[in-house]
Parts: sequence; C-alpha cells; structure tokens
Amino acid sequence: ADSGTVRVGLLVSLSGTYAAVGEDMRRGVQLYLDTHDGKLGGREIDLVVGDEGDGPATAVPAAQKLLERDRVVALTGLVGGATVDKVQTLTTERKVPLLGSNARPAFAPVGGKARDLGYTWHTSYNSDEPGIAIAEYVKAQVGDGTVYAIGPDYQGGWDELRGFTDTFTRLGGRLANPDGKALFTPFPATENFLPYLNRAAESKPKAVYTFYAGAAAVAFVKQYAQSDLRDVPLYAAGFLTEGSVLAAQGPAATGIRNVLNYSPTLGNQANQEFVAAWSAAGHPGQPTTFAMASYDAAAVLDRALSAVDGQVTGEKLNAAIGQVGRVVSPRGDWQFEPTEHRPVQRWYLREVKPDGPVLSNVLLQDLTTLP
Amino acid sequence: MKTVHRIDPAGVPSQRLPSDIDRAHGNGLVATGLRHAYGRLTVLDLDAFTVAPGDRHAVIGPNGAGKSTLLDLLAGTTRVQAGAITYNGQVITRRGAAWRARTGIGRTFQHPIVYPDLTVLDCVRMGGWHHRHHPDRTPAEVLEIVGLADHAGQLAVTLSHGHRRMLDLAVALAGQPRVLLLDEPAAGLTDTETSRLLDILGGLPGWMAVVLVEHHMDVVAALADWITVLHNGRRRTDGPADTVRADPAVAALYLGAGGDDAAHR
Amino acid sequence: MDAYLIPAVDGVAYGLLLAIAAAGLTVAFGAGGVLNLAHGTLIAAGGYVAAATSAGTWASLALAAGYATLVGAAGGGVLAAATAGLRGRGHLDQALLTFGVALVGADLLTTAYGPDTLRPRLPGALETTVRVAGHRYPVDRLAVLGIAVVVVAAGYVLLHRTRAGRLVRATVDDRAMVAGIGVNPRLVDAVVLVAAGALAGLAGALTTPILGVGPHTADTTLLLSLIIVVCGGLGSVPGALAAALAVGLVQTVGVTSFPTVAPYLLIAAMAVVLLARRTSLPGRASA
Amino acid sequence: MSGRRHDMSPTVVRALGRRGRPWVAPGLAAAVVGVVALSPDPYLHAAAGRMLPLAVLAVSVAAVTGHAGLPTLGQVAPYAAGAYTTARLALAGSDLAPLHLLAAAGAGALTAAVIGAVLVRYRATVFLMLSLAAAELTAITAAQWRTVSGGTDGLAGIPAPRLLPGLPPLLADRTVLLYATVVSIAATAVAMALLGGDRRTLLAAVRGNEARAAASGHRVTTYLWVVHAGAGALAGIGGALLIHTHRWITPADVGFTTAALALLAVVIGGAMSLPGAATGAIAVLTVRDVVAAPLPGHAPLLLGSLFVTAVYLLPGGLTALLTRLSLRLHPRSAHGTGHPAPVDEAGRSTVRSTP
Amino acid sequence: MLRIGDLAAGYHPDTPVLHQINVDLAAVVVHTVVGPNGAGKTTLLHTLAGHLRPTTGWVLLDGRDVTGWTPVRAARAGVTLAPQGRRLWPSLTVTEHLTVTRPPARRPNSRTWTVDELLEMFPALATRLHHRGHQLSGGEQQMLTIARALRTAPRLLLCDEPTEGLAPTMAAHVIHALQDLPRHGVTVLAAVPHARAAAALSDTVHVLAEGRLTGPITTSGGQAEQALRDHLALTSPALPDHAEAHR
Ligand SMILES: Nc1ncnc2c1ncn2[C@@H]1O[C@H](COP(=O)(O)OP(=O)(O)OP(=O)(O)O)[C@@H](O)[C@H]1O
Ligand SMILES: Nc1ncnc2c1ncn2[C@@H]1O[C@H](COP(=O)(O)OP(=O)(O)OP(=O)(O)O)[C@@H](O)[C@H]1O
Ligand SMILES: [Mg+2]
Ligand SMILES: [Mg+2]
Repeated sequence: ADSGTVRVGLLVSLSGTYAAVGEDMRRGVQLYLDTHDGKLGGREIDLVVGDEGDGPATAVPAAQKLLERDRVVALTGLVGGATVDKVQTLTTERKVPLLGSNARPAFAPVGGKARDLGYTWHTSYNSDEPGIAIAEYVKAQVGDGTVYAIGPDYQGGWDELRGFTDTFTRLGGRLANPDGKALFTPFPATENFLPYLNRAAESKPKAVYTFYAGAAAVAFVKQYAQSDLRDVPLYAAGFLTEGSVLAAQGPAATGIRNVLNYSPTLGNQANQEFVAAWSAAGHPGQPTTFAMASYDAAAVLDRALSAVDGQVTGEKLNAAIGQVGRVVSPRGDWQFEPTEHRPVQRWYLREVKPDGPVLSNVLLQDLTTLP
Repeated sequence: MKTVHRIDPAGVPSQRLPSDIDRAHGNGLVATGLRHAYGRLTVLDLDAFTVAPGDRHAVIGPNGAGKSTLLDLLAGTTRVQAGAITYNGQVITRRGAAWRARTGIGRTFQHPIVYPDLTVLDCVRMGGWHHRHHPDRTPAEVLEIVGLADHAGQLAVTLSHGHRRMLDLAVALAGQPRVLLLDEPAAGLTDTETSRLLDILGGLPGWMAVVLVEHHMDVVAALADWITVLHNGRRRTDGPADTVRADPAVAALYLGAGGDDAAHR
Repeated sequence: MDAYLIPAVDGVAYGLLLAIAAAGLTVAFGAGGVLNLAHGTLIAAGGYVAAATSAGTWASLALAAGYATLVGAAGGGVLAAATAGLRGRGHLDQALLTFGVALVGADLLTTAYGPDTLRPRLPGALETTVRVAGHRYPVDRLAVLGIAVVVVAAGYVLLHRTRAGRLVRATVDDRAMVAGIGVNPRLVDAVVLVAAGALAGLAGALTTPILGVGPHTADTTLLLSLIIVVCGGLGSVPGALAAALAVGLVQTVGVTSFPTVAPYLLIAAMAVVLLARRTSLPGRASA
Repeated sequence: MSGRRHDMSPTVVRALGRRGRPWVAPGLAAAVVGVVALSPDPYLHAAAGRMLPLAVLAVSVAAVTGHAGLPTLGQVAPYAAGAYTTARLALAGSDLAPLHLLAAAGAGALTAAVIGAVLVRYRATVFLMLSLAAAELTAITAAQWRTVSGGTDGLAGIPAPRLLPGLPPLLADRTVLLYATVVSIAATAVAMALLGGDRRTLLAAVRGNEARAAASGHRVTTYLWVVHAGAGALAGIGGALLIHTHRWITPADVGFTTAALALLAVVIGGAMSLPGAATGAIAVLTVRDVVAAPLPGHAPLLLGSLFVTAVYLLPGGLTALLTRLSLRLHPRSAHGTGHPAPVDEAGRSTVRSTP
Repeated sequence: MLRIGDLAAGYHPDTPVLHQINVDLAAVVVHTVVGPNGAGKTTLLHTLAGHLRPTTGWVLLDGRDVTGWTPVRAARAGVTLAPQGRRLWPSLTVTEHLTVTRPPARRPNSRTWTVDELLEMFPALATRLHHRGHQLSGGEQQMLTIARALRTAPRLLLCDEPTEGLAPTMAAHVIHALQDLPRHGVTVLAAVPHARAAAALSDTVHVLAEGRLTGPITTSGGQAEQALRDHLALTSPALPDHAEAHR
C-alpha cells in the first residue's frame, strides 16, 4: 500500500440541537485514529472536520467544502437523516464514498427512479430496525395486552415507530392508541409530555413503546416517572437512554428496557478494548452506539484503504469498501448487506440499571439478527 | 333625502343662512346623531351638525369639549360609533378617511407632525398626489402661499412648531378640498403668521365649506359666519357669529367673562 | 370531567412554569422596550449554572438559585452596556445586537458545559409525586406553582404599583422627558435589564430541573416567552400571566384533545389572540 | 448621561439611507459575481450560487420591512410557495426555468396577498409576531403535507432546470451561479424601479404619519397590501432559485431560521436599501458557511460576532456606510441631513394625530 | 439665577440657529421670549434645559459654570422644561404622570407642589385622572405638561408656548398661575409667539429675532403691548397691521 497522506472528511453536528451526538461521533473516529497511530490502511490520515449544524441548510455547504476544497476521498459521520438524504446526491455525483455512521433515511426515489446507492454505505442501521428487532419480545411480554406507541413527529420518529408498530401488529399485537395508530408529538416543540402520558394512561396499556432522543428523551423519561403510567413497563429504541441523556434522566430511567445494536457491557474482546480505550482517552461516561458506529466507520476505512493500491481515489476506495467482508466490532462482528450497504448485525435487549456507581444500559439478552 | 334643521337647545329653529338653500338640497356635509364614547365616558353627543358650500363654520368650546373628536369623525380619521354622516346626499358614515379625502373632505391636525422623513416640498406633493396631473397650484406655489418656500428642501421633522402647522395647512390645501376641516390652525402662530393664515383662509374660494375649530377669538371673528359652541360633547348654542359672540352665556362659559368655569366640569 | 380536569391542572402548572420563564422578558421587552432575543440564552445560562451547582440537597438548591440569579443579572448588565448606545435606533437594531449576543453566548455555554442535556438535581422530596383523587402530581411542579404565584405577584406590584415601574414605562415612551424630570434614563435602562437578567437566571434555575437544559433550551424558551409577552399585551403582568396560562392550557388540554392538529395549535392560538386584539390596529398606541 | 445627544436618531439615519446611489450596488454585485465566476474554484461557484435565494428573499423582506415599514418574518411563506411550486413542476417533468420563475412568482404573490390581506391591518410588534406565526405555520404545513413536501426530510435530487427547450440543463456550478445572478439582479432591479421615485416617497409618507396620509386620500392599507403581495412575488422567485441552486428542499429551509436570517440581513444592509439587503444576506451566509468552515462548530460564534459588529460599525446598515463615505468625499452634499433634534415629536406619531 | 453669555446653538455646526445669546435671568419674575416662528425660541429653551448642547458660550447657574449640562442635572438643579408639543408619556395615566415626577430630595428651600395642589390649579385634569397621556384633549395635555414640570419643584420653569391650544378662560387661568409663581420664588421663562400674549403674561419681554436676543423690554401696565409692537415692527419690518384689523 502507498503511504501518502489521505484526506477523510468527517461531517457531524458540532453546534445546535444535535451537537451532543455529533461530539460523540467525532470522539469515536478520533479514538480509532489515536489507537492506530493516526493511520488508516498504513496511510497518514488528515481528518478534516465539518459542522453539520442543525440540518441540510448548514450541512450541505460544509459537505461541499469538504468535497471540493479539501477533496476528501471519503466522507463519514452525518448525524441527521435529512442531511444524509441531501449529501448523498453530492457524493454520488462526485464518486466519493459516503460512509454514514448514524441516521440512514429511506432514500425516497427521485422522479420515479430509485436512488443510486452505489457510493452510499452505513455502519449504523436503518431507522426502523430497532422497532422491528424488539417487537417480538414485547409481544411476548404483553401477551394479549395492548401497547401504547408514542414518538416525535418527524421522519426519524415515523420510521422508528413504524418499525415497531408494523411488526408488532403483524405478530398479532394490538396498539392501545385509540385510533390504532402511534401518537406523534410535535417536534421539537414538545417538552411537556405529562398530558400525553396521562391521556395514554386512560387506555390502560400493558406496556408503552417509544423513541425519543436528546433533550426530549430527558424530559420524557423524567415525566414518565411522574405520570399515571409510571408503573407500566416502558420499552424503547435504545436512543432514549443512550449516552449523556442517561445521566440527566437519573434514577427515573431505571428499569427501562430498550433495544440497540450495542451495549457497553457486551463481553466480546473488541468491546472490552474499545471501552478501555474510551475511558483511557478521558471521555466521560461509557461509549455510545454513536461513538461505536463511527469507530467502526474508521475501521472500515482502515481495512478498505489497506486494500487500495497507489493513489487513493474515491472510486478505488469505494470498490475496496465493497470488499471489506466481516468487520470485527465492539458490537460483535458484522458485514455489509450487499445491495443496501448497511450492516447485517445483531440486536440486543438492554435494561437501565446501576452499574457500579453509575446507571448503564446493561445487556439482558440477544434479540435477533436483522438481515 | 333628509333635511336637517339647526335646532338650538331651547327647541327654537335658529336663523337661516344663505347656504341653507344648499343644505335643504342635501349639499355639503351633514352629520346627525353623532355620539362617541370612550368606555363609559361620552365625549361627543351631537344631534346635528351641518356645513354647506360657502359656510365658514366655527366650532368653539372649552378644552375637552369634543371639538377634535368631531373633526375626526367628520374626516373619517376615527370610526363613527353611532350616528350618520352624509356628503352631498350620499351616506359616507362607513367610508374611511382616505375615501372621504378623495371626495373632497380635507383636514388639518391639532398636533401637526406631517411626514417627518420627507422634505417640506415632498410633503406637499404627497398631499396633492391625487391631483398631481391637474393641480390647481403646483406644490411650490402652495408653499409660497403658506410662506414656507425657503424651507422647501428641509426635512419636515426639523421645522419649528409654527412652521409645521403651516405645512400641515399646505398639505391640506394641496389636496384641493371642497370641505376643509381646520383644527386650531392659528395655535402657536405669531402675529405675522396669523395674519398670513387669515389671508389664506379669507382667500379661499366661495364654494368651499370650512369648519374651523379655534380658540383664538379674533381668528374666529375674522372668518366665521356661524358658530357652534360645544360643551361636554353637546351643542350648547349655535347661531350667526355675531349673535353667539355677544351671547353672555357663551362669554361666561368660554370667553372668561364669568370666571374660569370652563375647566370646572 | 376527569378527562379534562387532570390535563387542565397540568396546564395551569405548566403555564405557571412558562410564566416564570417569561417574567424576565416581560420586564425587558414588555415594560422596558428592549427586544431582548438573548433572554433564552440567559435562562440557559441560569440552568447550566444550577446544574453545575445543585447536588440534590436543599442547601445546594438555594445556592444554585442564588448563583443562577447572579449570573443572569451579570448577563443583563452586559446587555445593558451593549444596548446603551442603541437607544432610539429601534427594535430591529436591538434585535440584531441581542441575537448576536445570544449566538455568542450559546457558543460559549456549549464550550463551557458541553453539548449534552443536563438537569439540575432536586432534593429527593421534590422529585416524587403525590396522589390526589386517583391521579399523580409531580411535587416539583406543585412547588413551581407556588413560586410562580410569588414571582408574578411581585412583578405586578413592581411594574404596576411602584414608581420604579412607572419610570420604566415612561422611559420607553419618551426618555428625554424622563431626563427632564431629573431621572437618568440610562440608569432606568440598566436597572431594567439587570432585573430582567436576574429574573431570567432565576427562571433558568427553577425550570430546568423539570425540562432539562441543553443547546435547544434558549430557542424554545425564547419563542414561548415572546408569544406570552406579546399576546399578553406588552408591559402588562396580568396579561402575561393570562397568556402564560393560555399557552399552558393549549399545550396540555389542547394538544391531547386534538392530537392531529397539535403542531398548529400554539401558533394558531397566538395568531387568533393577536388578530382579536384591537389595540394593535394602526394608529393605536401599541408597541 | 441622558439620552439626548445620542437619541439621534432614526431620522438622521433614515435621511442618510435615502441618499445612496441606487445603481452602484447592482453594478458592484455584478462585478463581484464576475470575479467569482471567473475563478476556477467550483466550491466558490457552488457556495456563491447557494447564497442567492436568501439574497432575493432578503430583498423581498426589505421591501416590506423598510418601505412598507412592517418588520416581517412572514415572507418565507411566499418563498415556500415558490419553492414547492418549482419543485413540484420540476418533479412532474416540466423543467423550463422561465416557467418555474413565472409560476413561483405567481404562487408567491398569491400567498403573500392572502396573508397580507389580514396582516397589513396590524403594525409593529403585533405585525412582527403575526408574521412569525405565518412563518411557523408555513414550516409546519410543509412538514405535515407529506405528499407535497416529502415530510420533514424533504425532497432531494430535484431535476435541474433548462433555460429553453432543447438547451442542456443548468447543472454546472458556474452556469447555475451565472443564471442565479442574472435572475437575482434582474428581480432586485425591477423591485428597485417599482419602489423608486414617487412611490418611495409615498411609502415614506405613509410610514411617517398614517393619519395624515389617509387624510390626504391615500389608501394606506391598500398600498401596504400591494407592497406585501409584490414582495411576495419576489420571494416566490427566491423560492424558485432555492430549488434551482440547491435541487433539494426541507421544511426547515422555509422556517423560522431562514426568516430570521433574512430579517437580520435586512437590518445589516440598511432596511431601506434593497441591494443592501441582498448584500447583507450574502455577508451572513459567507460568514456562516465559508468563513466559519475552518472552525467547525463555531459558526454561531462568528455569526453572532458579525451581528454585534454590524450594529456598532454600521448604524443604518451598509447603505448608510456608503453614504457616510461619500459624504466624507463630497462634504457639501451633507446639506439638510439634520442633526440631533431636540428629541422631537418626530418618532411619536402615535400620540394624538393618529387616534 | 441663570446667566447666559455668548451662547450659540443649533442643529448643524455650519448653521447655528442661535448666535450670540446674552441674558441674565436674575429677577424672579415672569420672563417671556417672543419671536417669529422658526426664530429659535424652542431651541433656546431646549439648550437651557440641557437637551441641546451649545456650540459656544457659557451658562452660569448661581455663578457656577453649567455649560453643556444634561437635562438630568438641569432638572435636579431646578431648571425644568414644559415642552412644546405635549411630550407626555402615552402609557401613563394623569395620576401616574404626577406621581412619577417628584421634587428632588436635596433642594430644601424650593416651593413644592403636591398633586392635590396641582389638580386644584388645573381642575380639568382632576376629572381625567385615569386617562392616559394620549387620551387627553389638546388643552388637557398642555395643562398636564405644565403640572408635571411644576411637580419637580423648579426654581426656573421653562415654558414653551404655555397657552397654546387652551381655551380663553383656561389660558387666562394658566397665565394667572404662571404669574403667581414668582411669589413662590420660581422664575419663569416662557416662549410665546404673540406680542399680545407676551405682554399679557409678563413685564420682562425678550425679543428673539435672527438668532439674537434683544431686550429685555420692561414696561408696566397697558403700555407693554404697544412698546413691544413698536419694537417688533423695527426688528421685523413685515409685521402687518392685519391682526389688528381683524380683531
Ligand atoms: N383615546 C381616548 N380615550 C379616552 N378619552 C379620550 C380619548 N381621546 C379623547 N378623549 C377625551 O375626549 C374628550 C374630548 O377630546 P377632544 O380632543 O375632542 O377635545 P377638544 O374639544 O378638541 O379639546 P381641546 O380644545 O383641548 O383640543 C377629552 O376630554 C379627552 O380626554
Ligand atoms: N432637528 C432640527 N434639525 C435641524 N434644524 C432644526 C431642527 N429643529 C429645528 N430646526 C430649525 O431651527 C430653527 C429654530 O427652530 P425652533 O423650533 O427653535 O423655532 P421656534 O422659535 O420655537 O419656532 P415656533 O414658534 O414655530 O415654535 C428653525 O428654522 C428650524 O427649522
Ligand atoms: Mg382639540
Ligand atoms: Mg417652538
């Protein structure tokens, strides 16, 4: 392999509402680089960081700068689904691989034609996967009882909840929501969930399923514990209690069962190394799925770059990414699905419990592997 | 068509003016039953008020009597709460100020601000906007008449108070009104300017109807042929100028002969 | 009955929470005429300071409220100094300045406290719930209810019943005439903004234990506060209180009763209130 | 101590603002674009091209805020109407840019006319908040009306437009930049022409004293409504350019943030100056997207600093700065601009003349 | 108390409105300034009250140099302006206007007026106590402007056209009230447009024309007006006889 310097672009939210996630993702990539002498595939890496801000309006100019000024050979990161949706067209046009490590939208067809996903990869998941993965478990828990589904009113919320409700009803489950459809709360305006929760309590559900992230997750969890629903089991996509929000939620979060592709308490060796390196780097708390997926994105680039001969171009790198095969990862090994270019991976059931002095999403059991 | 007679408080019809002929035909501005209240405070309650072409109709009365309110209602600056206004036989009660101005009802303001950011000349041009293609007089000529020609290029906001009042008059004149409502045009004017004002008003065409609210009795005396005295929003007396001015009750109420009762209400 | 009573109680409690958040803006914008778009940032600053200070004890809570108030007052002082040169240049210039300050402040806050959502710790007694008539009520909200009553009453007395409040209004109307009666209008400005800042800081300490504080806090609070202050009629404490309660009720009873149009409710309600307010018609003495 | 000497004045600044030479700005703009377009850097082309929709929106906001005297956040509604009309036309297979512009202008004017019919009856803060409601409702509707907008993630990959049938689509960044520049300058020039001369004076009169204007026969509300609707057409054109330069759209792009940036750009540019507003918008976006790029995460800091500096260094906006410079060069032209009034009744037309 | 020397003031450095103003307001009487519209009467009063900084010249208060002082200092020292154009506070009621304004604490020997005394002086206001500043009639506003100024317990009251817009009875009443002020140790300097009004108001009349102050003309009794007319006729040749004729 050639040993010239290679430029990689990292586009994450460093300001605005999603900055916490963006910061975690940056830490993940940086951690991989720091633990690998700043090299990927034997090449010196020049990591150029751009700020995604609150969405495409700021993200696209930043992406354009990374692509055209800095001429990066790969673009990774990207917090928001809308951003991925827009930046994907840019990277595809320029034949630069987009290696997303967080949200992955549905990529609606354009003008009747399906999107070209040849240059689009994700180390994360499709937004509907967590719900799909946990639905069977929840069905088993509630038996003939009903489940109340509630989430934020935006694309991410729709996808997350759809994954759950579709699978759950297909399995014969019934929603407690009066109209049989999930309830969506205005986003990001809602910070007072109590009325929704008290209203939901009237339908006497056996359990509640939800997805919220960030500030809304903090408010939701705290108010859930203060509502008439407090004794009803709460199931969630794991973002509800992932990362720094858990500390802010405090004891109110205890007992929430949630689904994600990662838990910091996973026992595999890659994870033990990862968690140890995370603590050693002085980062607060435990690593998150956001950090883990970004760490993996760096790992994918590492493997792909070592397979590229000579001058690195987007096209060559993209071809090499297609060949990386099994990726050894803190979440357990996974590999890219050949057409959709997202991981085929295992999903875990976790529960918020004290782990030593702090709360943690402790692994309860494996749920399923989604193709 | 409704004919309105002037009724004085005693119920006796007062003397007729030459212009009553117009009035009988519904020409001019006729207001009946105007009532205006702010909350529970009724500030105007006027059975009838008319001004016909050629009238020089003064409205006097103590401070707060409702004179400006009356002008505001006639000009459409304030919405009519109760009562009706017709102009040349046409009901205009619900018409806005702009509409009334275009049909020929012009006015000046007691507190003249005009258009702060415009030059004096522009102020007058905007006043005569609707006649800009066929002006009786050019804006410059109007300025000449009110004596502000030297100030034509100055911003209106920088005019002295007296000059602003003259400018307000110029703006009103540029609108080529057929009925001209003047709210204390002489207040704050010097002797020189007052006499200029008298010249201007005295030289207005005979067909024009003028309503003059004024505290300067010499100005009223020089111009008015008919005087209405308002008090607490009601018509106290009205009649030919000389008669009213000679009325001891008016003098007691308003002119100060009988002490300062005016302000004690 | 029950179906509406419970959310209505929520609504009142939430509305009073918003009233506390809007109090500072009522003073600065409503009464003092400074369109303070940094209001939300001051609240966030108060919240962060409280989150850093509070440790779940009563003493630390008191300390947190005190620090937050001080920080808010200091922020208000900065704004007072910054806007001193802008008097008479209109609301838009003030908006530009305070918005700039808000952006800078937000950046500094995330640099100092990180991008995470934090939450000040309340003493355990406040974190619990009480059961009344078969329903749960969070104790912290009930406490806020009490505090809001005190804050609003104090605000009403100060703005509407004291000379200081009248001076504030007079200064907005015609500052030169305030100088003409021997009162320095700049002093009035400064006092207004410092007081408004202190209120914002305090509001930060009081509301963020319930709602959390993060990069979004400033925007959300600012928008809600603006709606409350303008709908309530600028400068009127009772008006602001009524508007806060209305917003609270819309955001609870309204959104749960009509979930399909929930996203529109708040803004539509604001528009209806404003459209119906005759005082805002042209030529009337309004803002 | 007291306010007096500093209380100077909207009047003076306003007076200064209106003395700018109107054609200097578009000329300068064209020159700058020429330089950018000649440069070989495609990033510059794309970045510059992407700023123009907001610039056109800012011009529209300036017309309403400066000339009609109604500070507005609501012009994003016609902007959205123009953008979604264009996007839907393009996705439906109609790719003629002139048609897009026309349809967008129509949709914008219609939207603004409807909103304006209600809003122009209000003033000052209440107008501002009602226009804020218009902005928020636009963004919410866009997010909820998924069949048109594609939901909160919006639409992507919208086909590029063509200038005329048979011509290649406008794809290259440089071509898009040149096209967008021509449209923006033309739209601004038309707006300037329409809002120049006596119409400008008329609006200044209406702003200065509504009661007096009405008493001179001016249909105040109608004038303001016409300006509002006309500005809506302009905003609609901005919306069309948004689609032509970005080829994607999300509801957030027609929401509060955009509205606020446009209004602040207008303040930076000097509310009375249309080219100033466009320049202000470009300055804002340059700072946010270009200058801040090497400092990821600190765009708000730089943007905030820009706003603060602008307030202090540019009282009355860029235009007033130009005027001050030209005053310095030709001191005689200073005549009549006035100096601190003995803080006069000027700004207080609410007192009694407008009951 | 106030002495002014070589004072020039205006709004534009090149074109001062006031040129060389010299005046000594030593006598505790009612002084008036007359002059044509636009002569600079308002400018003079504003300069004295500190609302406008003189470009040259000096102002002495009891021998202390106070040139270029601020309105706040002026008001605290007992120099208060009752401005032209009724600059009231629209959002304050009549009562609030009078209560928000207070005599300064540290000026013991000035005559102070309680709110009740002022309402007695202007009874029309007493019936409008809860009206806001902009809800008053023109004349009522004028009264409140003067009442507010008196509430600061001035030693020198600067009145800009105090009787403008007042009905004759009320004007007489206000003139009477102003004439009474020197008895309480208050010096009054009133700007009036009319020679007649000036003569009716005071014995010490200053004439302002072309940026310069002449006078004072001090006459007594009925000759005042004639003396003044004669004087004005000299300074302002355009003075017509009209007004006389129309009377
Ligand atoms: N907006 C308002 N709200 C309440 N009262 C008002 C309002 N406007 C006017 N008034 C009251 O209405 C009465 C009549 O006012 P108006 O201005 O018509 O009097 P006027 O006869 O013109 O007096 P002046 O000679 O002093 O100008 C006054 O007592 C005034 O206080
Ligand atoms: N803000 C200003 N800027 C520039 N010039 C001004 C300003 N205010 C007043 N002037 C000019 O100063 C001169 C004196 O004005 P001032 O108001 O002092 O006159 P005045 O004697 O009070 O007149 P009046 O009797 O009409 O009130 C006038 O020529 C006026 O045009
Ligand atoms: Mg009046
Ligand atoms: Mg004057």
